[in-house]
Amino acid sequence: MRARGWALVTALLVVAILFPLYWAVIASFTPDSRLFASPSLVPRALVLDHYRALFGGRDFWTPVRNSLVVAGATTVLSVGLGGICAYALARLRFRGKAPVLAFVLAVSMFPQMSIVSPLYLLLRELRLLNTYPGLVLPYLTFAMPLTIWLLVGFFRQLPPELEEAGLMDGAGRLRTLWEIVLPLSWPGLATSAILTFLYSWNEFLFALSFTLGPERYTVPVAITLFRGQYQVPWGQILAAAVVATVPVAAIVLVAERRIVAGLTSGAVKG
Amino acid sequence: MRARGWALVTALLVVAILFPLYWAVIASFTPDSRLFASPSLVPRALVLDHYRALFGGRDFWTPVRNSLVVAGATTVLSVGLGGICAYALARLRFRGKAPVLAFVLAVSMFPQMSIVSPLYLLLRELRLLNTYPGLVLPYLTFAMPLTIWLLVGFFRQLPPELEEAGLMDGAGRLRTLWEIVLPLSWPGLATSAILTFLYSWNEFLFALSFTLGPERYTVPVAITLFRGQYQVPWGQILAAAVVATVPVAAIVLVAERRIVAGLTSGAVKG
Amino acid sequence: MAAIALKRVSKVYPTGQTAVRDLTLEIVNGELLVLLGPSGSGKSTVLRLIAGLETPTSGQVLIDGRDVTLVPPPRRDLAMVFQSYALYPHKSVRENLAFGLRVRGVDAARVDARVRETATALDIEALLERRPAQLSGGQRQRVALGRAIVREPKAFLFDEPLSNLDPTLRAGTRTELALLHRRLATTMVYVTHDQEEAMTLGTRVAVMRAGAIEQVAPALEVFRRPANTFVARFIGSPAMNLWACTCARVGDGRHLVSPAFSIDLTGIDVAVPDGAGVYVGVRPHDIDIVPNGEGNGAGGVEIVEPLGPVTVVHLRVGGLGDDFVRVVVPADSRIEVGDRVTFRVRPDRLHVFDARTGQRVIDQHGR
Amino acid sequence: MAAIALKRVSKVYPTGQTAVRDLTLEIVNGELLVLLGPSGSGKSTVLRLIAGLETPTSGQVLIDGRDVTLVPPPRRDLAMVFQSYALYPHKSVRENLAFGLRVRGVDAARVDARVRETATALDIEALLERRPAQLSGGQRQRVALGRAIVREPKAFLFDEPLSNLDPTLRAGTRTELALLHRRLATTMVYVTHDQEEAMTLGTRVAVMRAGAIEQVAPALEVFRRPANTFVARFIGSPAMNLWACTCARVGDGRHLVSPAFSIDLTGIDVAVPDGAGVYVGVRPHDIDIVPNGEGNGAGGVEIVEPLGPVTVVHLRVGGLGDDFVRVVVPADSRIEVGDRVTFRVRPDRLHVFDARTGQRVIDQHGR
Repeated sequence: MRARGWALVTALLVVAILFPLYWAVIASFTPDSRLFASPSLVPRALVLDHYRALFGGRDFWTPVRNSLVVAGATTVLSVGLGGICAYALARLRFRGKAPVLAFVLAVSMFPQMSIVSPLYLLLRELRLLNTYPGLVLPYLTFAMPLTIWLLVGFFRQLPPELEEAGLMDGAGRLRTLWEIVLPLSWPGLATSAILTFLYSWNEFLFALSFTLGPERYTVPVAITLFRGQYQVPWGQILAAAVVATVPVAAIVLVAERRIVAGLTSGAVKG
Repeated sequence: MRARGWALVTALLVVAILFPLYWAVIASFTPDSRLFASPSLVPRALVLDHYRALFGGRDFWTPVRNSLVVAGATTVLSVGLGGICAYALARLRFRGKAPVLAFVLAVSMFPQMSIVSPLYLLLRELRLLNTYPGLVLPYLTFAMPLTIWLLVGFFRQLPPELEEAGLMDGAGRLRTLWEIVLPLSWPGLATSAILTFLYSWNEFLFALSFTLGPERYTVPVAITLFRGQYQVPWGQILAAAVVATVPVAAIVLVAERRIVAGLTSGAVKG
Repeated sequence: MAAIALKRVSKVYPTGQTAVRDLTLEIVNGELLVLLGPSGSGKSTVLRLIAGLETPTSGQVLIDGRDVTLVPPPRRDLAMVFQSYALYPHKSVRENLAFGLRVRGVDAARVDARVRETATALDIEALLERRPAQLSGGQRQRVALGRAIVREPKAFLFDEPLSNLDPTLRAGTRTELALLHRRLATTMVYVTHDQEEAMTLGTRVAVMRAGAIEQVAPALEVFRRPANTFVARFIGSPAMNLWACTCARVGDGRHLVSPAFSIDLTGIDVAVPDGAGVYVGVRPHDIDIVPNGEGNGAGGVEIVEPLGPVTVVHLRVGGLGDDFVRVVVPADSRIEVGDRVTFRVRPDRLHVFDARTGQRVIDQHGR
Repeated sequence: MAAIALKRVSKVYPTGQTAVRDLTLEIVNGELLVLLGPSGSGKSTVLRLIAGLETPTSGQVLIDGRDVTLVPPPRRDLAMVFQSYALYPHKSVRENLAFGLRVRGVDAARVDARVRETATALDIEALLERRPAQLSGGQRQRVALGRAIVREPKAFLFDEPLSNLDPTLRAGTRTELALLHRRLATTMVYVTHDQEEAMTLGTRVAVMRAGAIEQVAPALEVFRRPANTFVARFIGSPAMNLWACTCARVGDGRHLVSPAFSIDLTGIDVAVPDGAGVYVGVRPHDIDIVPNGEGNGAGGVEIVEPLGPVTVVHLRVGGLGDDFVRVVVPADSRIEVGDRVTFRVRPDRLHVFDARTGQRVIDQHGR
């Protein structure tokens, strides 16, 4: 009884959380004419109008490509550099390690809003406005500290004996890192990568501030600018949102199982 | 040598990450006239002009109060409800737990951008536009899944024997939760609370979309709207950013030590 | 003080794993019953069923004749000492001890008196203001014990309480537990996988395997008359020798014959039909090294393990395959690896088990 | 094959904690040296210093006479079996075994042959395609052993390899390790806190305390002639009785006198001046229960611990405070809790230690 009650509550919560998304997907397939009619849970007719408009009428491929480039580069750099840094922090013994970690995490928590302006000035100075690096660098500033913090925790959970076993087996530091540490760190690396990717994929404020024209707009900026002076094309906005959401959500759902399994089950115990 | 090399790299990285913030703080005390003169690391004269303008000329207290209310309510509700839910999920044994958790995390990862529109419609329907609940509810949708996911992982690390010891000592479920589980969960709860607070404190998109007038604007929205038609008051924007940043950053830095200590050192082992 | 009974209790986990199967056990008021078994034998589950931390899939748990199967742990008034100690890390030692009393609404002065009394008895007064993290392993063990004692519960449940201690500390603590049981005369249920601990502490020992009890008896009885080959192998160190034999008529007398040797059963009352397959067990202490010609068999010395007062010799005997014949000899016998020796089994110390069922078949052997 | 030597090695951690202090130790080619000590005695640190996983703060580590103090672990060609086994969880058993060979660039066919050979020797052929998570504790232990053996290293380092096994498995695995050492005749360094393991396995035993070696000697020597009170107490089970006494002239003879009893030293060569304070040690096996009037002392039976073949009796003796006199008696003696018995110390089995330094002072006692 008790367990069932809790399961029910959990199920309800999940449904509640998922409901807006469900609505968005359905609405994106609904003709504009019926969009603001009585809402119904099960749609009566699905049309592809909005999607056609999105890729036919507007050039929605460009923002998608921009987003992919920026988010991809940010992810690779953040996990790559941050991973090395985190491994060093996790394995090195030095005084003041705890404050350094605290500091690093605090940095990733600073309100993004508050450094839009100085970053704008800095990027203008460096002639990086409206370029890919002009977005990737600011994103790294925010994503890398979180990555480092997450991975330090993860690397610490890896039993050092596994690396020591590698060393005793005759493998050098690099080989041990490559053959022992990396395969075992995959859940941690994947989690960091996904979080970073999603952060950069969805980031809005920097993207709006540091891009100057449609040739560099990312998806969230592009969607925002759909709104005309007098008319808001809701159907197209929703369709664009779905296009921006579904692939990422799919990746997460597929990767999730292994991530959750890896991060929570202490699977590392030999 | 090696350790020193790494420490140096870490130090450089931290400095690099912190630099934009440092610049923002300095600039907020610099008169407009010199703001775009040659930048210097050590400021020549500090003035409070921008801060005076902020609280004298504009009513910056209102957005600060709005942000506090919204972020505070979101945090309390998210950690409270999410905590109970996470505790149930961590302790209950039922089939399909892993997928439920995966789903929950995936939800918190959905691009916010993509449900602005349907949420707008929903909130209009519910007459919640331009109200506090109209911001708190959407924030909960995003914050709670992450909170649940974080706390499930945390509660799982708590050795169940501690609760069993409480039960054997004669304490009921509730008393055990209150006297044993909660005090031990403080690092996890604090981390979730801080992350949630920061998310809602800095959130921009929903705040911009679901508030209609200055009486409900939150800090990020208010800062954005400082920009006039022809002139951008950089100094005031930076001052506002500092006001929005410093208190939160201070809390994080103070709380950090205990959080990092709690989350990473396995301090729970009795 | 409490009598505890389990009646046909089974515990099947949702995964389908059966931890305890149809187990019936009566624990007498005031006794110290040891649940002994290898890991995975279900002994801890039995303890947790008694504690109420697990609910049986079927069957009943009774305390003092009252059915408590569905009574939650806080209302069973039992105390448990966990293997990990499970001290509350955020509470001082004093608060750890006091918690169980406070929860029961005992007034502050009385709580204080009881805590002080218990701390004195366990010699942990000096630690009262410390946190568990500041204690050594032995001190934590004492605090865990104190937390159980302070409440004067109906019965104590111990889940391998010594397994996290150094061997040196372990012997001393074992002695203290024995004294504690004598002083309190409270029912205790004690889980361990260490047969020596079980033998020395237990009023009775219940040997478990795969969720069932193989034998319950006083410690020495389990050692002297193991009910089956599992118990025979599990109890006693070094482990009992067990050989597959047949009972055969050789000339006038009856013999237990194996590929490796033959034991004359003349004058020994063995209720085994001729030709029956049996397992014959002999403890290493009950085999002597004898001069050539006087023994039942012979073998080459492969390993010599000095234990101090005695030495264990492992003999490789033809026909036994990889199984050694283990013999305990006095420490001053000059037996070396590579020697060939003759051994003699004391015929009055045989344990005979049915080859098919593994159950004990003869009952001589008096010691 | 390798001789290993530590020369005045110290290890101080950055926290200021001294794990090993000025330790010198020579490990002979082909021997199995056991490092024995309580937790925190630095025995594992010594092993890690040999392995190269720790670098000494001062002193030298030599392998076959070559200074390897600063040589990293991969180039020392030693194999280590970790307490946690530390199997690579993402590799199959086969890959776990093969890794050390692959890393060294051994060609695939040879790797395969060696892996097969090792797996056969350890009886783990059937497990080759499994992952460590799918193995039982005993199987993991074998794989860890296999990973060490397969490479044919110069020497083996064992860090409490049996401590995670059930007692039943432990005895069998101990025997296998002894055979393995005989078969390979390779140098082995073995860390344990279990004195029985140390005694039965070790060619020599080094007893450690607080980062220093208290005694290095063959196992039986450590048992029979412990160098000081620490070793005396640590080796042997049940632990040796140790009493503070004075050496006094009583009538004609010399006596060791304590508040509880007096031992006549007539005919025994004790090089202790009259009036000197000493600790007298007697193993529980070297005390007999005798009829009234024939003993050195008497006491009340407090605890009776049956071990099976023998029984340990704890006597409360006036003047000894909380210390019991432990006596080993045959299992068939009918001694019960509450009895009052007289005991007699075998005077030729005394261990005498200086009361101030704790060092052994007399050297009779032949057995």
